[in-house]
Amino acid sequence: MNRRVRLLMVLAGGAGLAALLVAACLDMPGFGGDRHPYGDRAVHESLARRTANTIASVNFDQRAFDTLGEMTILFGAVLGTVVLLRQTRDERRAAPRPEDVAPPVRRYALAVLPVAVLTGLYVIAHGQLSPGGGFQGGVVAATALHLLYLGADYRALERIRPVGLYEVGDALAASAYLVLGLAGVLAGTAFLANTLLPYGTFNTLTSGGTVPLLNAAIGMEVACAVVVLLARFLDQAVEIEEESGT
Amino acid sequence: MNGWTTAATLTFAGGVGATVWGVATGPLRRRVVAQNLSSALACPGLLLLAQGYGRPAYVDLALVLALLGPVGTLVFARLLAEELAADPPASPWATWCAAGFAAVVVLVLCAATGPGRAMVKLLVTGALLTGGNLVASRALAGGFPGGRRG
Amino acid sequence: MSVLPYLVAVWIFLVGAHGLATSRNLIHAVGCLAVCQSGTYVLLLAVGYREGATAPVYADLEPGSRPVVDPVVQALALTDVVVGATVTALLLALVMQIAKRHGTVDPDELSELRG
Amino acid sequence: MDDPAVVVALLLVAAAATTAVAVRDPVRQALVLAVLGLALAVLFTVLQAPDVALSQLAVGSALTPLLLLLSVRKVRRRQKQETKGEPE
Repeated sequence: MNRRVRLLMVLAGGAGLAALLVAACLDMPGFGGDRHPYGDRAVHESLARRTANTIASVNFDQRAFDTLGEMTILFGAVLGTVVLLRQTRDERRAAPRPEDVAPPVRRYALAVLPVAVLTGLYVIAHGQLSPGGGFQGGVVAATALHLLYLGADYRALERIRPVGLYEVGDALAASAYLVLGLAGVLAGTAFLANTLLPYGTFNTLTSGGTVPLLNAAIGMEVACAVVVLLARFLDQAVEIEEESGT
Repeated sequence: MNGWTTAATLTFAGGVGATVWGVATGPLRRRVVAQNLSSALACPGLLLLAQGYGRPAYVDLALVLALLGPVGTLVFARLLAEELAADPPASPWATWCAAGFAAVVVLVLCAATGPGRAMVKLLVTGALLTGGNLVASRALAGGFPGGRRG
Repeated sequence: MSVLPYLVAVWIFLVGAHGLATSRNLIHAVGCLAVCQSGTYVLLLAVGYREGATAPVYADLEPGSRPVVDPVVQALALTDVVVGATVTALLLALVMQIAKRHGTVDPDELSELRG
Repeated sequence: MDDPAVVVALLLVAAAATTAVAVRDPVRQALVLAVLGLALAVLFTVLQAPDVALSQLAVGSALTPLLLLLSVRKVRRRQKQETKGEPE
Protein backbone atom coordinates (compact mmCIF):
# COMPACT_ATOMS: atom_id res chain seq x y z
CA MET A 1 0.00 0.00 0.00
CA ASN A 2 1.63 3.26 -1.06
CA ARG A 3 1.49 6.58 0.75
CA ARG A 4 -1.26 8.10 -1.41
CA VAL A 5 -3.74 5.29 -0.85
CA ARG A 6 -3.00 5.23 2.84
CA LEU A 7 -3.49 8.99 3.15
CA LEU A 8 -6.83 8.74 1.34
CA MET A 9 -7.95 5.95 3.68
CA VAL A 10 -6.89 7.96 6.74
CA LEU A 11 -8.78 11.01 5.46
CA ALA A 12 -11.92 8.98 4.73
CA GLY A 13 -11.84 7.27 8.15
CA GLY A 14 -11.04 10.57 9.85
CA ALA A 15 -13.96 12.33 8.13
CA GLY A 16 -16.35 9.58 9.29
CA LEU A 17 -15.03 9.72 12.84
CA ALA A 18 -15.22 13.54 12.82
CA ALA A 19 -18.86 13.44 11.68
CA LEU A 20 -19.79 10.96 14.43
CA LEU A 21 -17.92 12.89 17.14
CA VAL A 22 -19.44 16.25 16.14
CA ALA A 23 -22.90 14.69 16.11
CA ALA A 24 -22.21 13.34 19.61
CA CYS A 25 -20.98 16.76 20.79
CA LEU A 26 -24.14 18.51 19.59
CA ASP A 27 -26.21 16.09 21.68
CA MET A 28 -24.15 16.40 24.88
CA PRO A 29 -25.42 18.38 27.86
CA GLY A 30 -24.34 22.00 27.37
CA PHE A 31 -20.94 23.19 28.59
CA GLY A 32 -21.05 24.66 32.11
CA GLY A 33 -24.40 23.07 32.98
CA ASP A 34 -25.64 22.86 36.54
CA ARG A 35 -26.36 19.12 36.73
CA HIS A 36 -23.47 17.07 38.20
CA PRO A 37 -25.13 14.42 40.37
CA TYR A 38 -22.04 12.24 40.67
CA GLY A 39 -19.76 15.19 41.48
CA ASP A 40 -22.12 16.56 44.14
CA ARG A 41 -22.22 13.17 45.88
CA ALA A 42 -18.42 12.90 45.74
CA VAL A 43 -18.05 16.33 47.37
CA HIS A 44 -20.55 15.44 50.08
CA GLU A 45 -18.80 12.13 50.81
CA SER A 46 -15.39 13.79 50.91
CA LEU A 47 -16.54 16.41 53.42
CA ALA A 48 -18.09 13.65 55.55
CA ARG A 49 -14.63 12.06 55.76
CA ARG A 50 -12.97 15.42 56.49
CA THR A 51 -10.75 15.50 53.42
CA ALA A 52 -10.36 19.13 52.33
CA ASN A 53 -9.19 18.39 48.77
CA THR A 54 -12.11 16.55 47.19
CA ILE A 55 -9.98 15.41 44.27
CA ALA A 56 -7.55 13.69 46.64
CA SER A 57 -10.53 12.05 48.34
CA VAL A 58 -11.80 10.71 45.00
CA ASN A 59 -8.33 9.47 44.05
CA PHE A 60 -7.24 7.86 47.31
CA ASP A 61 -10.50 7.00 49.04
CA GLN A 62 -13.64 6.76 46.92
CA ARG A 63 -11.86 5.45 43.82
CA ALA A 64 -8.67 4.15 45.43
CA PHE A 65 -8.97 0.86 43.54
CA ASP A 66 -8.91 2.81 40.28
CA THR A 67 -5.71 4.53 41.38
CA LEU A 68 -4.25 1.10 42.11
CA GLY A 69 -4.83 0.29 38.43
CA GLU A 70 -3.20 3.54 37.30
CA MET A 71 -0.25 2.82 39.56
CA THR A 72 0.10 -0.64 38.03
CA ILE A 73 0.24 0.88 34.54
CA LEU A 74 2.91 3.29 35.74
CA PHE A 75 4.90 0.48 37.33
CA GLY A 76 4.57 -1.63 34.18
CA ALA A 77 5.69 1.24 31.93
CA VAL A 78 8.78 1.82 34.06
CA LEU A 79 9.55 -1.90 34.12
CA GLY A 80 9.21 -2.08 30.33
CA THR A 81 11.50 0.93 29.82
CA VAL A 82 14.14 -0.52 32.14
CA VAL A 83 14.09 -3.82 30.25
CA LEU A 84 14.17 -2.16 26.82
CA LEU A 85 16.98 0.25 27.63
CA ARG A 86 19.34 -2.09 29.48
CA GLN A 87 22.95 -2.23 28.34
CA THR A 88 23.41 -5.06 25.82
CA ARG A 89 26.55 -7.05 25.08
CA ASP A 90 27.51 -5.03 21.99
CA GLU A 91 27.45 -1.76 23.89
CA ARG A 92 30.01 -0.20 26.16
CA ARG A 93 29.98 2.65 28.60
CA ALA A 94 32.04 5.72 27.82
CA ALA A 95 32.73 8.01 30.76
CA PRO A 96 30.99 11.33 30.06
CA ARG A 97 33.34 14.26 29.82
CA PRO A 98 32.79 17.19 32.20
CA GLU A 99 30.67 19.96 30.78
CA ASP A 100 31.55 23.65 30.60
CA VAL A 101 28.74 25.59 32.25
CA ALA A 102 28.59 29.37 32.52
CA PRO A 103 28.96 30.34 36.22
CA PRO A 104 25.56 32.07 36.63
CA VAL A 105 23.75 29.04 35.21
CA ARG A 106 25.66 26.69 37.55
CA ARG A 107 24.96 28.90 40.57
CA TYR A 108 21.26 29.10 39.66
CA ALA A 109 20.96 25.32 39.28
CA LEU A 110 22.66 24.61 42.61
CA ALA A 111 20.59 27.25 44.43
CA VAL A 112 17.23 26.20 42.99
CA LEU A 113 17.77 22.43 43.38
CA PRO A 114 16.97 22.28 47.13
CA VAL A 115 14.09 24.77 46.75
CA ALA A 116 12.55 22.66 43.98
CA VAL A 117 12.93 19.38 45.91
CA LEU A 118 11.32 21.03 48.96
CA THR A 119 8.47 22.35 46.80
CA GLY A 120 7.93 18.83 45.48
CA LEU A 121 7.75 17.43 49.01
CA TYR A 122 5.39 20.28 50.02
CA VAL A 123 3.10 19.50 47.10
CA ILE A 124 3.03 15.80 48.11
CA ALA A 125 2.48 16.51 51.81
CA HIS A 126 -0.37 18.98 51.26
CA GLY A 127 -2.05 16.78 48.67
CA GLN A 128 -5.17 16.19 50.74
CA LEU A 129 -5.54 19.91 51.59
CA SER A 130 -4.55 22.20 48.70
CA PRO A 131 -4.11 21.47 44.97
CA GLY A 132 -1.39 18.88 44.56
CA GLY A 133 -0.70 15.36 45.70
CA GLY A 134 1.56 12.41 45.13
CA PHE A 135 1.33 12.37 41.36
CA GLN A 136 2.27 16.02 40.86
CA GLY A 137 4.75 16.42 43.73
CA GLY A 138 6.59 13.22 42.79
CA VAL A 139 7.24 14.52 39.28
CA VAL A 140 8.35 17.94 40.58
CA ALA A 141 10.81 16.44 43.10
CA ALA A 142 12.25 13.95 40.60
CA THR A 143 12.63 16.59 37.86
CA ALA A 144 14.32 18.90 40.36
CA LEU A 145 17.08 16.34 41.02
CA HIS A 146 18.04 16.53 37.35
CA LEU A 147 18.99 20.20 37.72
CA LEU A 148 22.30 18.69 38.74
CA TYR A 149 22.71 17.26 35.24
CA LEU A 150 21.61 20.52 33.62
CA GLY A 151 23.70 22.84 35.78
CA ALA A 152 26.75 20.67 36.40
CA ASP A 153 27.39 17.40 34.60
CA TYR A 154 26.23 13.81 34.46
CA ARG A 155 28.90 12.53 36.86
CA ALA A 156 27.70 14.90 39.59
CA LEU A 157 24.17 13.53 39.19
CA GLU A 158 25.37 9.92 39.29
CA ARG A 159 27.10 10.53 42.61
CA ILE A 160 23.89 11.52 44.43
CA ARG A 161 21.60 9.13 42.60
CA PRO A 162 22.18 5.43 43.19
CA VAL A 163 19.65 4.07 40.69
CA GLY A 164 19.37 0.71 42.48
CA LEU A 165 18.08 2.44 45.59
CA TYR A 166 15.37 4.22 43.58
CA GLU A 167 14.34 0.95 41.94
CA VAL A 168 13.90 -0.57 45.40
CA GLY A 169 12.00 2.55 46.49
CA ASP A 170 9.67 2.21 43.54
CA ALA A 171 8.83 -1.40 44.39
CA LEU A 172 8.49 -0.61 48.12
CA ALA A 173 6.06 2.23 47.46
CA ALA A 174 3.96 0.05 45.15
CA SER A 175 3.76 -2.69 47.76
CA ALA A 176 3.03 -0.17 50.51
CA TYR A 177 -0.11 0.83 48.59
CA LEU A 178 -1.15 -2.82 48.34
CA VAL A 179 -0.39 -3.50 52.02
CA LEU A 180 -2.49 -0.49 53.06
CA GLY A 181 -5.31 -1.91 50.97
CA LEU A 182 -4.96 -5.38 52.49
CA ALA A 183 -4.89 -3.87 55.99
CA GLY A 184 -8.48 -2.84 55.32
CA VAL A 185 -9.36 -6.48 54.58
CA LEU A 186 -7.63 -7.69 57.75
CA ALA A 187 -9.46 -5.08 59.81
CA GLY A 188 -12.66 -6.72 58.68
CA THR A 189 -13.97 -4.22 56.12
CA ALA A 190 -12.99 -4.14 52.44
CA PHE A 191 -9.91 -3.75 50.24
CA LEU A 192 -8.71 -0.11 50.36
CA ALA A 193 -11.69 0.94 52.51
CA ASN A 194 -10.95 4.12 54.45
CA THR A 195 -11.98 2.83 57.87
CA LEU A 196 -8.66 2.09 59.56
CA LEU A 197 -7.72 5.45 60.99
CA PRO A 198 -9.71 8.25 62.62
CA TYR A 199 -10.68 10.97 60.16
CA GLY A 200 -9.05 13.69 62.29
CA THR A 201 -9.73 17.43 62.22
CA PHE A 202 -10.85 19.01 58.96
CA ASN A 203 -8.11 20.83 57.01
CA THR A 204 -5.06 19.55 58.93
CA LEU A 205 -2.15 17.45 57.63
CA THR A 206 -3.39 14.28 59.33
CA SER A 207 -7.06 14.54 58.33
CA GLY A 208 -8.79 12.10 56.01
CA GLY A 209 -7.92 8.69 57.48
CA THR A 210 -5.72 6.65 55.12
CA VAL A 211 -5.75 9.33 52.37
CA PRO A 212 -2.42 10.94 53.45
CA LEU A 213 -0.72 7.52 53.67
CA LEU A 214 -1.85 6.37 50.22
CA ASN A 215 -0.95 9.81 48.88
CA ALA A 216 2.58 9.53 50.31
CA ALA A 217 2.99 6.03 48.84
CA ILE A 218 2.00 7.32 45.40
CA GLY A 219 4.33 10.31 45.77
CA MET A 220 7.28 8.03 46.53
CA GLU A 221 6.31 5.67 43.72
CA VAL A 222 6.06 8.45 41.11
CA ALA A 223 9.27 10.19 42.23
CA CYS A 224 11.28 6.95 42.13
CA ALA A 225 9.69 5.93 38.81
CA VAL A 226 10.60 9.22 37.11
CA VAL A 227 14.16 9.11 38.48
CA VAL A 228 14.62 5.53 37.19
CA LEU A 229 13.12 6.41 33.79
CA LEU A 230 15.31 9.46 33.31
CA ALA A 231 18.36 7.50 34.50
CA ARG A 232 17.83 4.93 31.72
CA PHE A 233 17.30 7.64 29.11
CA LEU A 234 20.37 9.61 30.24
CA ASP A 235 22.45 6.42 30.24
CA GLN A 236 21.44 5.76 26.64
CA ALA A 237 21.91 9.33 25.43
CA VAL A 238 25.07 10.21 27.32
CA GLU A 239 27.02 7.13 28.36
CA ILE A 240 26.25 4.02 26.37
CA GLU A 241 27.89 3.73 22.96
CA GLU A 242 27.87 0.94 20.46
CA GLU A 243 31.02 -1.15 20.26
CA SER A 244 32.72 0.32 17.19
CA GLY A 245 35.25 -1.46 15.03
CA THR A 246 33.98 -4.99 15.69
CA MET B 1 -15.22 38.45 35.32
CA ASN B 2 -13.44 41.11 37.35
CA GLY B 3 -10.41 43.33 36.73
CA TRP B 4 -7.91 40.64 37.70
CA THR B 5 -9.29 37.94 35.41
CA THR B 6 -9.60 40.48 32.58
CA ALA B 7 -5.92 41.35 32.98
CA ALA B 8 -5.07 37.63 33.03
CA THR B 9 -7.14 36.99 29.89
CA LEU B 10 -5.36 39.84 28.09
CA THR B 11 -1.99 38.42 29.19
CA PHE B 12 -2.89 35.00 27.81
CA ALA B 13 -4.39 36.32 24.57
CA GLY B 14 -1.59 38.78 23.83
CA GLY B 15 1.49 37.35 25.51
CA VAL B 16 1.05 33.59 25.36
CA GLY B 17 -0.68 33.86 21.97
CA ALA B 18 2.35 35.69 20.59
CA THR B 19 4.69 33.03 21.96
CA VAL B 20 2.63 30.26 20.31
CA TRP B 21 3.17 32.09 17.03
CA GLY B 22 6.87 32.59 17.85
CA VAL B 23 7.45 28.93 18.67
CA ALA B 24 5.65 27.80 15.50
CA THR B 25 7.66 29.78 12.94
CA GLY B 26 11.11 31.12 12.28
CA PRO B 27 14.63 29.88 13.01
CA LEU B 28 15.46 27.73 16.04
CA ARG B 29 16.96 30.68 17.93
CA ARG B 30 13.62 32.51 17.88
CA ARG B 31 11.69 29.41 18.89
CA VAL B 32 13.70 28.74 22.05
CA VAL B 33 13.32 32.38 23.12
CA ALA B 34 9.54 32.12 22.55
CA GLN B 35 9.43 28.97 24.70
CA ASN B 36 11.24 30.79 27.52
CA LEU B 37 8.94 33.81 27.24
CA SER B 38 5.82 31.62 27.29
CA SER B 39 6.52 30.47 30.87
CA ALA B 40 7.65 33.98 31.87
CA LEU B 41 4.30 35.40 30.73
CA ALA B 42 1.97 32.56 31.78
CA CYS B 43 3.19 32.61 35.38
CA PRO B 44 2.05 36.22 36.13
CA GLY B 45 -1.20 35.31 34.34
CA LEU B 46 -1.75 32.40 36.75
CA LEU B 47 -1.05 34.73 39.72
CA LEU B 48 -3.65 37.18 38.39
CA LEU B 49 -6.17 34.33 38.01
CA ALA B 50 -5.56 33.21 41.62
CA GLN B 51 -6.32 36.73 42.80
CA GLY B 52 -9.30 37.10 40.46
CA TYR B 53 -10.93 33.84 41.59
CA GLY B 54 -10.23 34.72 45.25
CA ARG B 55 -8.38 31.42 45.74
CA PRO B 56 -4.92 31.81 47.36
CA ALA B 57 -4.43 28.04 46.92
CA TYR B 58 -4.04 28.56 43.16
CA VAL B 59 -0.75 30.39 43.83
CA ASP B 60 0.89 26.93 44.12
CA LEU B 61 0.48 26.59 40.35
CA ALA B 62 2.46 29.76 39.69
CA LEU B 63 5.11 28.64 42.20
CA VAL B 64 5.61 25.29 40.43
CA LEU B 65 5.69 27.01 37.03
CA ALA B 66 8.22 29.57 38.28
CA LEU B 67 10.45 26.64 39.35
CA LEU B 68 10.01 24.29 36.39
CA GLY B 69 9.57 26.75 33.50
CA PRO B 70 13.22 27.88 33.57
CA VAL B 71 14.26 24.23 34.11
CA GLY B 72 12.50 23.35 30.84
CA THR B 73 14.37 26.13 29.03
CA LEU B 74 17.65 24.88 30.54
CA VAL B 75 16.86 21.44 29.09
CA PHE B 76 16.65 22.95 25.61
CA ALA B 77 19.74 25.13 26.18
CA ARG B 78 21.74 22.11 27.34
CA LEU B 79 20.70 19.55 24.74
CA LEU B 80 20.61 21.95 21.77
CA ALA B 81 23.88 23.70 22.75
CA GLU B 82 25.57 22.76 19.46
CA GLU B 83 22.81 24.16 17.21
CA LEU B 84 22.42 27.27 19.36
CA ALA B 85 26.17 27.97 19.44
CA ALA B 86 26.16 28.20 15.64
CA ASP B 87 23.31 30.72 15.70
CA PRO B 88 23.03 32.22 19.18
CA PRO B 89 19.71 33.76 20.23
CA ALA B 90 19.83 37.35 21.44
CA SER B 91 16.65 38.93 22.75
CA PRO B 92 17.58 41.28 25.58
CA TRP B 93 14.59 43.59 25.30
CA ALA B 94 11.94 40.85 25.14
CA THR B 95 13.44 39.05 28.14
CA TRP B 96 13.69 42.24 30.20
CA CYS B 97 10.15 43.27 29.24
CA ALA B 98 8.79 39.90 30.44
CA ALA B 99 10.83 40.12 33.67
CA GLY B 100 9.61 43.69 34.24
CA PHE B 101 6.00 42.66 33.61
CA ALA B 102 6.30 39.78 36.11
CA ALA B 103 7.83 42.11 38.71
CA VAL B 104 5.05 44.70 38.26
CA VAL B 105 2.32 42.04 38.55
CA VAL B 106 3.87 40.56 41.70
CA LEU B 107 4.24 44.00 43.33
CA VAL B 108 0.64 44.99 42.51
CA LEU B 109 -0.63 41.67 43.91
CA CYS B 110 1.47 42.15 47.05
CA ALA B 111 -0.10 45.56 47.55
CA ALA B 112 -3.55 44.00 47.08
CA THR B 113 -3.01 41.10 49.54
CA GLY B 114 -1.24 43.04 52.29
CA PRO B 115 1.47 41.67 54.61
CA GLY B 116 1.36 38.05 55.70
CA ARG B 117 2.27 34.54 54.60
CA ALA B 118 0.53 34.96 51.25
CA MET B 119 2.72 37.97 50.47
CA VAL B 120 5.91 36.03 51.27
CA LYS B 121 4.80 33.27 48.91
CA LEU B 122 4.09 35.82 46.17
CA LEU B 123 7.51 37.44 46.62
CA VAL B 124 9.27 34.04 46.52
CA THR B 125 7.39 33.14 43.35
CA GLY B 126 8.25 36.47 41.74
CA ALA B 127 11.95 36.22 42.66
CA LEU B 128 12.20 32.63 41.38
CA LEU B 129 10.39 33.57 38.16
CA THR B 130 12.38 36.68 37.22
CA GLY B 131 15.71 35.18 38.33
CA GLY B 132 15.01 31.89 36.60
CA ASN B 133 14.00 33.46 33.32
CA LEU B 134 16.98 35.81 33.19
CA VAL B 135 19.34 32.88 33.89
CA ALA B 136 17.55 30.69 31.35
CA SER B 137 17.88 33.39 28.68
CA ARG B 138 21.58 33.70 29.59
CA ALA B 139 21.91 29.92 29.22
CA LEU B 140 20.36 30.06 25.76
CA ALA B 141 22.83 32.75 24.67
CA GLY B 142 25.92 30.61 25.23
CA GLY B 143 25.48 29.18 28.72
CA PHE B 144 27.16 25.92 27.70
CA PRO B 145 30.33 26.95 25.83
CA GLY B 146 31.57 23.35 25.73
CA GLY B 147 28.89 22.58 23.14
CA ARG B 148 27.85 18.99 22.72
CA ARG B 149 29.94 16.88 25.04
CA GLY B 150 28.28 15.04 27.91
CA MET C 1 -21.24 28.52 21.67
CA SER C 2 -21.84 26.01 24.45
CA VAL C 3 -20.34 23.21 22.34
CA LEU C 4 -17.04 25.00 21.57
CA PRO C 5 -15.02 23.11 24.25
CA TYR C 6 -16.25 19.73 22.99
CA LEU C 7 -15.44 20.68 19.40
CA VAL C 8 -11.94 21.80 20.43
CA ALA C 9 -11.42 18.43 22.14
CA VAL C 10 -12.55 16.63 18.97
CA TRP C 11 -10.29 18.85 16.84
CA ILE C 12 -7.23 18.14 19.03
CA PHE C 13 -7.89 14.40 18.87
CA LEU C 14 -8.37 14.34 15.09
CA VAL C 15 -5.35 16.55 14.39
CA GLY C 16 -3.20 14.29 16.57
CA ALA C 17 -4.53 11.18 14.80
CA HIS C 18 -3.80 12.72 11.40
CA GLY C 19 -0.24 13.54 12.47
CA LEU C 20 0.16 9.99 13.80
CA ALA C 21 -0.89 8.50 10.45
CA THR C 22 1.23 10.75 8.22
CA SER C 23 4.34 11.02 10.39
CA ARG C 24 7.72 10.27 8.79
CA ASN C 25 9.57 10.01 12.10
CA LEU C 26 8.59 7.75 15.00
CA ILE C 27 9.68 10.32 17.63
CA HIS C 28 7.36 12.84 15.97
CA ALA C 29 4.61 10.19 16.02
CA VAL C 30 5.01 9.76 19.80
CA GLY C 31 4.64 13.54 20.16
CA CYS C 32 1.43 13.38 18.10
CA LEU C 33 0.10 10.66 20.41
CA ALA C 34 0.69 13.04 23.34
CA VAL C 35 -1.43 15.63 21.48
CA CYS C 36 -4.21 13.02 21.03
CA GLN C 37 -4.15 12.29 24.76
CA SER C 38 -4.54 15.96 25.65
CA GLY C 39 -7.79 15.98 23.66
CA THR C 40 -9.26 13.50 26.15
CA TYR C 41 -8.29 15.70 29.10
CA VAL C 42 -10.00 18.72 27.52
CA LEU C 43 -13.16 16.65 26.94
CA LEU C 44 -13.24 15.27 30.52
CA LEU C 45 -12.76 18.66 32.16
CA ALA C 46 -15.28 20.33 29.84
CA VAL C 47 -17.86 17.74 30.92
CA GLY C 48 -17.22 18.49 34.61
CA TYR C 49 -17.30 22.28 34.35
CA ARG C 50 -20.07 24.30 35.98
CA GLU C 51 -20.68 27.94 35.11
CA GLY C 52 -19.46 30.37 37.79
CA ALA C 53 -18.20 27.59 40.09
CA THR C 54 -14.81 27.10 41.71
CA ALA C 55 -12.58 24.11 42.48
CA PRO C 56 -13.79 21.74 45.26
CA VAL C 57 -10.61 22.29 47.28
CA TYR C 58 -11.54 23.48 50.75
CA ALA C 59 -8.11 24.51 52.07
CA ASP C 60 -9.04 28.19 51.62
CA LEU C 61 -12.80 27.95 51.17
CA GLU C 62 -15.77 27.56 53.51
CA PRO C 63 -17.62 24.33 52.50
CA GLY C 64 -20.92 25.18 50.87
CA SER C 65 -20.13 28.87 50.39
CA ARG C 66 -19.66 28.67 46.60
CA PRO C 67 -20.81 26.25 43.89
CA VAL C 68 -18.11 23.76 42.88
CA VAL C 69 -17.19 21.85 39.72
CA ASP C 70 -17.21 18.04 39.37
CA PRO C 71 -14.16 16.51 41.14
CA VAL C 72 -14.57 13.00 39.68
CA VAL C 73 -13.50 13.88 36.12
CA GLN C 74 -10.61 15.92 37.50
CA ALA C 75 -9.34 12.91 39.45
CA LEU C 76 -9.51 10.81 36.27
CA ALA C 77 -7.60 13.38 34.20
CA LEU C 78 -4.96 14.11 36.80
CA THR C 79 -3.76 10.53 37.22
CA ASP C 80 -3.75 10.01 33.48
CA VAL C 81 -1.53 13.04 32.83
CA VAL C 82 1.29 11.51 34.87
CA VAL C 83 0.70 7.91 33.79
CA GLY C 84 0.53 9.12 30.16
CA ALA C 85 3.99 10.65 30.51
CA THR C 86 5.49 7.32 31.63
CA VAL C 87 3.75 5.53 28.77
CA THR C 88 5.30 8.13 26.41
CA ALA C 89 8.66 7.20 27.92
CA LEU C 90 7.98 3.51 27.22
CA LEU C 91 7.13 4.28 23.58
CA LEU C 92 10.29 6.38 23.21
CA ALA C 93 12.30 3.46 24.59
CA LEU C 94 10.72 1.26 21.90
CA VAL C 95 11.69 3.85 19.25
CA MET C 96 15.30 3.77 20.47
CA GLN C 97 15.31 -0.03 20.17
CA ILE C 98 13.92 0.20 16.63
CA ALA C 99 16.63 2.73 15.71
CA LYS C 100 19.22 0.34 17.08
CA ARG C 101 17.91 -2.76 15.28
CA HIS C 102 17.06 -1.21 11.91
CA GLY C 103 19.06 2.03 11.75
CA THR C 104 16.02 4.13 10.84
CA VAL C 105 13.02 5.72 12.54
CA ASP C 106 10.98 6.32 9.36
CA PRO C 107 7.91 4.04 9.45
CA ASP C 108 7.85 3.75 5.63
CA GLU C 109 11.43 2.54 5.44
CA LEU C 110 10.68 0.13 8.28
CA SER C 111 7.77 -1.51 6.46
CA GLU C 112 9.98 -1.85 3.34
CA LEU C 113 12.60 -3.62 5.44
CA ARG C 114 10.11 -6.25 6.52
CA GLY C 115 8.52 -6.80 3.11
CA MET D 1 -20.81 30.52 28.02
CA ASP D 2 -19.84 34.10 28.76
CA ASP D 3 -16.32 33.69 30.13
CA PRO D 4 -13.80 35.07 27.61
CA ALA D 5 -10.91 33.49 29.56
CA VAL D 6 -12.24 30.00 28.68
CA VAL D 7 -12.57 30.93 25.00
CA VAL D 8 -9.04 32.40 24.86
CA ALA D 9 -7.53 29.35 26.58
CA LEU D 10 -9.41 26.95 24.30
CA LEU D 11 -8.21 28.76 21.16
CA LEU D 12 -4.62 28.82 22.46
CA VAL D 13 -4.74 25.06 23.07
CA ALA D 14 -6.23 24.37 19.63
CA ALA D 15 -3.58 26.52 17.92
CA ALA D 16 -0.71 24.96 19.86
CA ALA D 17 -1.98 21.41 19.20
CA THR D 18 -2.31 22.06 15.46
CA THR D 19 1.22 23.50 15.38
CA ALA D 20 2.63 20.57 17.37
CA VAL D 21 1.41 18.21 14.64
CA ALA D 22 2.34 20.47 11.70
CA VAL D 23 5.95 20.91 12.84
CA ARG D 24 7.70 17.81 11.50
CA ASP D 25 11.15 18.12 13.08
CA PRO D 26 11.09 16.34 16.48
CA VAL D 27 13.31 18.96 18.16
CA ARG D 28 11.04 21.82 17.14
CA GLN D 29 8.03 19.69 18.00
CA ALA D 30 9.40 19.29 21.53
CA LEU D 31 9.48 23.10 21.83
CA VAL D 32 5.87 23.36 20.66
CA LEU D 33 4.82 20.54 23.01
CA ALA D 34 6.31 22.48 25.94
CA VAL D 35 4.17 25.51 25.01
CA LEU D 36 1.14 23.22 24.44
CA GLY D 37 1.61 21.84 27.97
CA LEU D 38 1.57 25.40 29.29
CA ALA D 39 -1.55 26.34 27.31
CA LEU D 40 -3.28 23.19 28.62
CA ALA D 41 -2.31 24.13 32.18
CA VAL D 42 -3.85 27.58 31.68
CA LEU D 43 -7.02 26.01 30.25
CA PHE D 44 -7.31 23.61 33.20
CA THR D 45 -6.90 26.51 35.65
CA VAL D 46 -9.63 28.46 33.88
CA LEU D 47 -11.85 25.34 34.00
CA GLN D 48 -11.28 25.33 37.80
CA ALA D 49 -9.13 22.20 37.85
CA PRO D 50 -5.95 23.33 39.67
CA ASP D 51 -4.92 19.74 40.49
CA VAL D 52 -4.90 18.73 36.83
CA ALA D 53 -3.15 21.98 35.87
CA LEU D 54 -0.42 21.24 38.42
CA SER D 55 -0.04 17.75 36.99
CA GLN D 56 0.21 19.12 33.47
CA LEU D 57 2.76 21.77 34.50
CA ALA D 58 4.94 19.23 36.29
CA VAL D 59 4.93 16.84 33.33
CA GLY D 60 4.74 19.20 30.36
CA SER D 61 7.24 21.90 31.21
CA ALA D 62 10.40 19.86 31.80
CA LEU D 63 9.87 16.08 31.84
CA THR D 64 8.36 15.47 28.37
CA PRO D 65 10.82 17.78 26.53
CA LEU D 66 13.74 16.13 28.34
CA LEU D 67 12.58 12.63 27.34
CA LEU D 68 11.99 13.67 23.71
CA LEU D 69 15.31 15.49 23.32
CA LEU D 70 17.28 12.62 24.89
CA SER D 71 15.69 10.17 22.40
CA VAL D 72 16.48 12.51 19.50
CA ARG D 73 20.08 12.77 20.62
CA LYS D 74 20.45 9.00 20.92
CA VAL D 75 18.87 8.31 17.52
CA ARG D 76 20.90 11.02 15.76
CA ARG D 77 24.18 9.88 17.30
CA ARG D 78 23.52 6.35 16.09
CA GLN D 79 22.74 7.54 12.57
CA LYS D 80 25.88 9.70 12.55
CA GLN D 81 27.93 6.69 13.65
CA GLU D 82 26.48 4.58 10.86
CA THR D 83 27.09 7.09 8.06
CA LYS D 84 30.63 7.47 9.39
CA GLY D 85 31.14 3.71 9.42
CA GLU D 86 29.71 2.94 5.97
CA PRO D 87 32.52 4.10 3.62
CA GLU D 88 35.13 2.08 5.50
